[in-house]
Amino acid sequence: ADTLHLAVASNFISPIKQLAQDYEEETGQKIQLSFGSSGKLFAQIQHGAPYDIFLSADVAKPQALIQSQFALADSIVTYAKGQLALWSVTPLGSDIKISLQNSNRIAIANPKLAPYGKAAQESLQALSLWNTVEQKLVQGENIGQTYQFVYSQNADIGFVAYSQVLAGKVKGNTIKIPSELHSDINQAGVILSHSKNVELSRAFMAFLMRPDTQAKITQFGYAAPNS
Amino acid sequence: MTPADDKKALHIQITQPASKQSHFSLDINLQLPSTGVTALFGPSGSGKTTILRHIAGLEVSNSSHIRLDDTIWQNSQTSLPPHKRPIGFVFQDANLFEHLTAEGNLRFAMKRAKKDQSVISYHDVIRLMDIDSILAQYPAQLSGGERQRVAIARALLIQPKLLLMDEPLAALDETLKQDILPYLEKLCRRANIPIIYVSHSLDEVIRLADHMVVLDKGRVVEEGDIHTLLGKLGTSFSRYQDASVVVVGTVTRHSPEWGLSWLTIGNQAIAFKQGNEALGEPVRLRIQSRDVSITLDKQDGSSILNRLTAVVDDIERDPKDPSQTMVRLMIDNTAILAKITAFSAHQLALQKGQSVIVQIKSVAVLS
Amino acid sequence: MTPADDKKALHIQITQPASKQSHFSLDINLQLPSTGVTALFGPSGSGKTTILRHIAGLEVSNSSHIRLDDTIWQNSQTSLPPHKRPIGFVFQDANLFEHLTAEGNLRFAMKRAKKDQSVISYHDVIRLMDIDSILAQYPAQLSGGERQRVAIARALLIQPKLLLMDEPLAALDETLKQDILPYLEKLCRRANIPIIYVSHSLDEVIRLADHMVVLDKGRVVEEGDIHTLLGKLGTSFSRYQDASVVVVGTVTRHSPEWGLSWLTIGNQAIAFKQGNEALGEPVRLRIQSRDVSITLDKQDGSSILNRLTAVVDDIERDPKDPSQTMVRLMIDNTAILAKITAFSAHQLALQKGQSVIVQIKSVAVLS
Amino acid sequence: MHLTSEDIDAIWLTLKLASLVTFLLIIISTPLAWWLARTQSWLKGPINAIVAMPLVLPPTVLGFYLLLFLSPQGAIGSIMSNMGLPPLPFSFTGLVIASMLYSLPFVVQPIQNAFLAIGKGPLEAAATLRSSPLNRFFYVAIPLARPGYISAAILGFAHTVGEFGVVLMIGGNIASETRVISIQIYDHVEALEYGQAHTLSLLMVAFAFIVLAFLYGVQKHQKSKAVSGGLL
Amino acid sequence: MHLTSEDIDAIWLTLKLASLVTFLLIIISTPLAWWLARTQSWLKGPINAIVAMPLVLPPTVLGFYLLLFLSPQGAIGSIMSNMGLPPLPFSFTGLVIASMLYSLPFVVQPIQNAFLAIGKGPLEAAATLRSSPLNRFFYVAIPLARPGYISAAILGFAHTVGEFGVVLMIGGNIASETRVISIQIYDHVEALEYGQAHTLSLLMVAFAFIVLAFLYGVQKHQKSKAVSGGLL
Ligand SMILES: Nc1ncnc2c1ncn2[C@@H]1O[C@H](COP(=O)(O)OP(=O)(O)OP(=O)(O)O)[C@@H](O)[C@H]1O
Ligand SMILES: Nc1ncnc2c1ncn2[C@@H]1O[C@H](COP(=O)(O)OP(=O)(O)OP(=O)(O)O)[C@@H](O)[C@H]1O
Ligand code: MOO
Ligand SMILES: [Mg+2]
Ligand SMILES: [Mg+2]
Repeated sequence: ADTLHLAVASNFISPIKQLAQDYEEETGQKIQLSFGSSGKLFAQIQHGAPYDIFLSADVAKPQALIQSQFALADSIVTYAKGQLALWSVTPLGSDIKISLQNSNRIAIANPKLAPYGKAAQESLQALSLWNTVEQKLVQGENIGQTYQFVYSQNADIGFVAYSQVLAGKVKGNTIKIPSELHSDINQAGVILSHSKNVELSRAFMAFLMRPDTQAKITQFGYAAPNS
Repeated sequence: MTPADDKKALHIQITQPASKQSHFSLDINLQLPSTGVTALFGPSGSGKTTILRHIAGLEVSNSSHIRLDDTIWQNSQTSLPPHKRPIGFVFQDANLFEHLTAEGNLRFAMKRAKKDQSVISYHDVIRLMDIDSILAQYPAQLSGGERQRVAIARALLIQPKLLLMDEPLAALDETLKQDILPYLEKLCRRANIPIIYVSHSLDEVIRLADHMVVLDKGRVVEEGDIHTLLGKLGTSFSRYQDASVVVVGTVTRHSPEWGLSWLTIGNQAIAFKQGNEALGEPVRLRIQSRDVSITLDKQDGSSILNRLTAVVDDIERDPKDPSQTMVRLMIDNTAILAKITAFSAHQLALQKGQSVIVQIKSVAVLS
Repeated sequence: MTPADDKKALHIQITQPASKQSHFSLDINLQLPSTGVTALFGPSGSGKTTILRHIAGLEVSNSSHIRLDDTIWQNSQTSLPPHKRPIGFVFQDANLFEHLTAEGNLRFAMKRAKKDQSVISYHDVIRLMDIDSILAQYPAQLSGGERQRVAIARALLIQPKLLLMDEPLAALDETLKQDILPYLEKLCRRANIPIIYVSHSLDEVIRLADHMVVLDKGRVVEEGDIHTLLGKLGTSFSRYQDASVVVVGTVTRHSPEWGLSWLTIGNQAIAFKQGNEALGEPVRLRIQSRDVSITLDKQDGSSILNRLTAVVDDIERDPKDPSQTMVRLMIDNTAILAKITAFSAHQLALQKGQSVIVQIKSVAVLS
Repeated sequence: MHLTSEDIDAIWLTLKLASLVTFLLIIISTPLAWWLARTQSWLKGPINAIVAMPLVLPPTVLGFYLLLFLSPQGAIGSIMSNMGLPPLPFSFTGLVIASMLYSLPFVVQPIQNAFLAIGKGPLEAAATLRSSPLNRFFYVAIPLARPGYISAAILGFAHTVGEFGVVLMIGGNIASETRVISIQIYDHVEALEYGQAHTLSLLMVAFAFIVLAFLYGVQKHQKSKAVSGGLL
Repeated sequence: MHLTSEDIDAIWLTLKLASLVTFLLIIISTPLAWWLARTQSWLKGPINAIVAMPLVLPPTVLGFYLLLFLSPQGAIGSIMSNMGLPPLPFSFTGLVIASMLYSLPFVVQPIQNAFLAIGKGPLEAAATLRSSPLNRFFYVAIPLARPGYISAAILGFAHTVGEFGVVLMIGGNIASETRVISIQIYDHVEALEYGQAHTLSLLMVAFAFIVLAFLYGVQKHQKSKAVSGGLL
């Protein structure tokens, strides 16, 4: 059988590795994974990258691909919904505001590039903290770097993906950010128009959206898409 | 461009104007014999090295014309690249390949030599240059003279048709020079390889050269056959301490006991140190003007063996050193120069046409 | 280590064993006068350059001992770095700074010269070396001889207390040599700068040197005062074509008309080309053995001015060239060498103790 | 230390890429450096600057532009596809080309300087020994430029091994084809598999150390001929 | 062409960073290259290899390790914080240090090769002219190594300008402090603001071209003295 080639946003590396393995065991279908930031993958797809499926970290990029007819309009799905968390390796109070005010450096993902960064910015604004903490912010280009800033304790606190906290060895202390403080971190996937394996891709998308799969995804620290 | 009357010759006409980089200009036009040794002689900076570089094609000026026998090396249309000119070049500063041992340097030449015209053997050259023990050393590990000897060997092993040598023996001691010079000369005569030889040492030049070019500031000051040139009074180098003449004749007598031979000029004989020449063979002798003295009558009981009758042909007091006078004397048709003090010339009241005795203290065999 | 009996001297003892990189070993022990010129003489590869490098501190061996006057430059404990040794070094291959013009090279030295002991003036040196017109050129744009002249000028302008010269004149023509040599000599004598001078040319050596060291394969073969050494029969270089003696005396007569001066030995006089020496001033003359002939009685009517009475002191037939015989003659206490043919010696039936006339054709003034 | 089969694939791929790129770069740079070292043309300055140009763009951005040019719609890619050639992006060949572009200056510069340092003496000597321009280039210029070649190989190899942004962009992170070790480590870091990342990084550093120490060993041996012990 | 004020900040910052890093690297590399070119010590090979080591790690990974070492808990960072020094990550100073580490080999290597090419002749001549080791280093070795310095400046400058991964990691993308132009362009590309990316890239390339062409101009001038016209 032909190999199915998935381009996956970096923040979804851990879940997709597990899911791809499950899927291969289940169907015998070979799956190949390529990772990168959503922006890079987007540029690559526009220039003929040989992927069948694109699992982005946001909704905008898959939609843009549909617009420019690089992706099949009917294939878009929201496969996961990110859960933002405030994380620190050192002890952390339970109050978001106080914790933020007591910190010296706060890591967030670049709001311009990463959905988690945008969500973090919205949350800070909702808490009316943006102006007070702006000077303390350090930005990672993506959520992975943001995690590293906190992990290495160069930032004492940071907005990371809850999935990262679960995946990482160092558990530290976490406060989940209420989803009301920011717009949804919806991660959408599409099947690419030039794929020669559209049927196989649809089958995988179906697998991805199956309730048991979705349940597995939440175990990795994502919120259920329709919660 | 002068017309080439003689096809068997080395014709060199070089015009290199002064440039903004260099105030030095070169303008020479030479017709050199295509056999034997031509000496380039002249003060430091007179253009000797530059001429050799033009002949080798390392310097190119398209207003120049260079031709060996009937092959044009350089004219306004063509310029034979250096590697196609069948030359051997001994550079003033050795210029060995630093990444190769002495032996590697020699092999570099041997690999590229035309096989069909091998007249110079590796072993002869090694032995002559006395470089057997240093073949494994890199140039950086050689002494100045050793480097120069390897460079000479390398230039010979390319089996050249024209050998260009830029002060090849300057870094060598007398003994080595005296071993190498005669060999070089014989070799090139035998193989018919003409040599253009740059040297500061008139001694070397006289020993080796048949033809001579005296340069100054990029211009030819004197040029010609060495016999003629050396016998001529008033040329720029007859005033050198070493001004000499060359006498050609055949060996007419040997005395193995005393290690002497005699050459006959007219009805008189000159004794010289015996060489390898057999009776009846031609021989060239060099007589330095400083070794010649003049007496009015034949005196016996002197250690000076050679006392010949001669006629005073010309007398010139040295304009640069007025204590000296140069006298040209004729023994039959052979000119001999005597350098004596002006005071002696006055005391002896020497006159043109006067018959005197020339005493020749010492005579060097050239070939 | 030999004890230093004389505090005012250059003591050089160098031991450099053969290594796996080089089969060359050096083992010398010299006590040189701290004034005048010492010549290092020897065949190519005999270690002359290596010795100069040790003296300069460019090569270091801690089994060596080098001391100038009462300053130790090298022993097993200390090793004065090269830049602290007050030397001037003329390298065999010029070794100019390629990134500086000729003038830049000279200024490099002048900037670093000890100001309080400036005895050598910039303008004198420029004029003497005749390098005025090339000061703006980079070394790559100079001829071989020009480079060498700049190098000599540079070494002089550092105002050294000891001058090391490695064949400094090898690339220069006779005329330049004759301009430079006397200057060098006077300069160093006046400024009391000893020179160690490497040369292949016995001519140069004799002209310049007071003391002489003959090397072979890293060992000292002959060493001593040049008068003694040159007058001694049987030393390795009395058989050189140029074997000579040096005669010292005072000027006793002038003849400006004939450009001659006379020096007196005992009750006899020797004529020589007049120099700058005033009456009564000391003068050193060089007499080459090849310029000396012997007659049994005083003969008139000869162009040879100098005819002196002498006694045969020693006679030696040259073992390498049996056609030649070297005769030592004494004029009072002054030894003179005459190189004559063995045949003449036989004909004249020369004997030790015999009284003869020496004819000296030509005499060179040394200082 | 345990490596996944993906890690091992990536190691092999990296070795293949870096060796190939270094090799090709040295071949290409040799005539280029020679020309740059010898020419008097006014083009020399600009061309020298152009060679260094890829350096000033961030690797991903350079990769992005390469993608633009080489994609079947791009300026070069369209010509290639008209000629029936397969597209370069997302292929090993594309990776090789992109890496070469990016590492070119590190290979050209040392060789060029080494050629400059030779001077004209040895080449002139060779010319008088019947050695044609090509012959003296190979038998005189190149051997004498050896220290430059070693530097070039070291910098070119190391830089290609560590190169990442361009590769990620143009290569597309495809296992066994374009996923070199630097991307693999990056992926491990992104996936928070720090243990794996440490292992691979350590391995890479150790391996590179050995390769480089070997190259320097060669260089050292060469030098001991030219520069004798001396005090300087 | 229109640039945001952020772009302009980034340009200035980049210029400042690249000039400073190049300057500091040349100062640091000079004694290091000298030592490496002259020493006979066995340490030479390993140290040479260590200098090149940062190259073989992907820049972001290198940045990650730097973060670990320099953090207040890290091996170096803890020492620094005990000494009362401010932490390096997310500061301009940190950026300078990280960039220096990463560009070091490109500066050391050309200078080292240039020192090697000098040979011992000129240094020995200087020693006999009362020039102390330091004096001859400055007045003979460095002037003669000029082509190497120019190469070093070109490679060091260009590489620092384009350098990206390390800067991204250690700098934390703080406007006017650590957001250099390469990050700015990267952000534009990632944010799909291709027009802005093109403008900035073009500007950067044009600027770098001018700087490099200038540097090569200096180099050219120097060479015309040493190598005469000749045929070779
Ligand atoms: N770096 C070196 N490594 C090995 N051997 C060397 C080195 N330098 C010189 N030698 C050897 O040492 C010997 C002496 O060399 P040196 O240069 O002192 O000779 P020299 O008397 O100056 O000769 P020349 O008159 O030819 O210049 C030579 O045989 C030479 O081959
Ligand atoms: N590359 C150059 N640029 C400018 N001038 C030069 C260059 N090469 C040589 N010259 C000048 O040309 C003249 C002739 O030099 P050349 O080397 O031919 O002299 P030479 O007769 O060989 O002297 P020497 O006996 O000193 O070696 C010199 O005055 C020198 O300064
Ligand atoms: O999921 Mo990303 O790596 O921030 O685009
Ligand atoms: Mg010359
Ligand atoms: Mg020597």
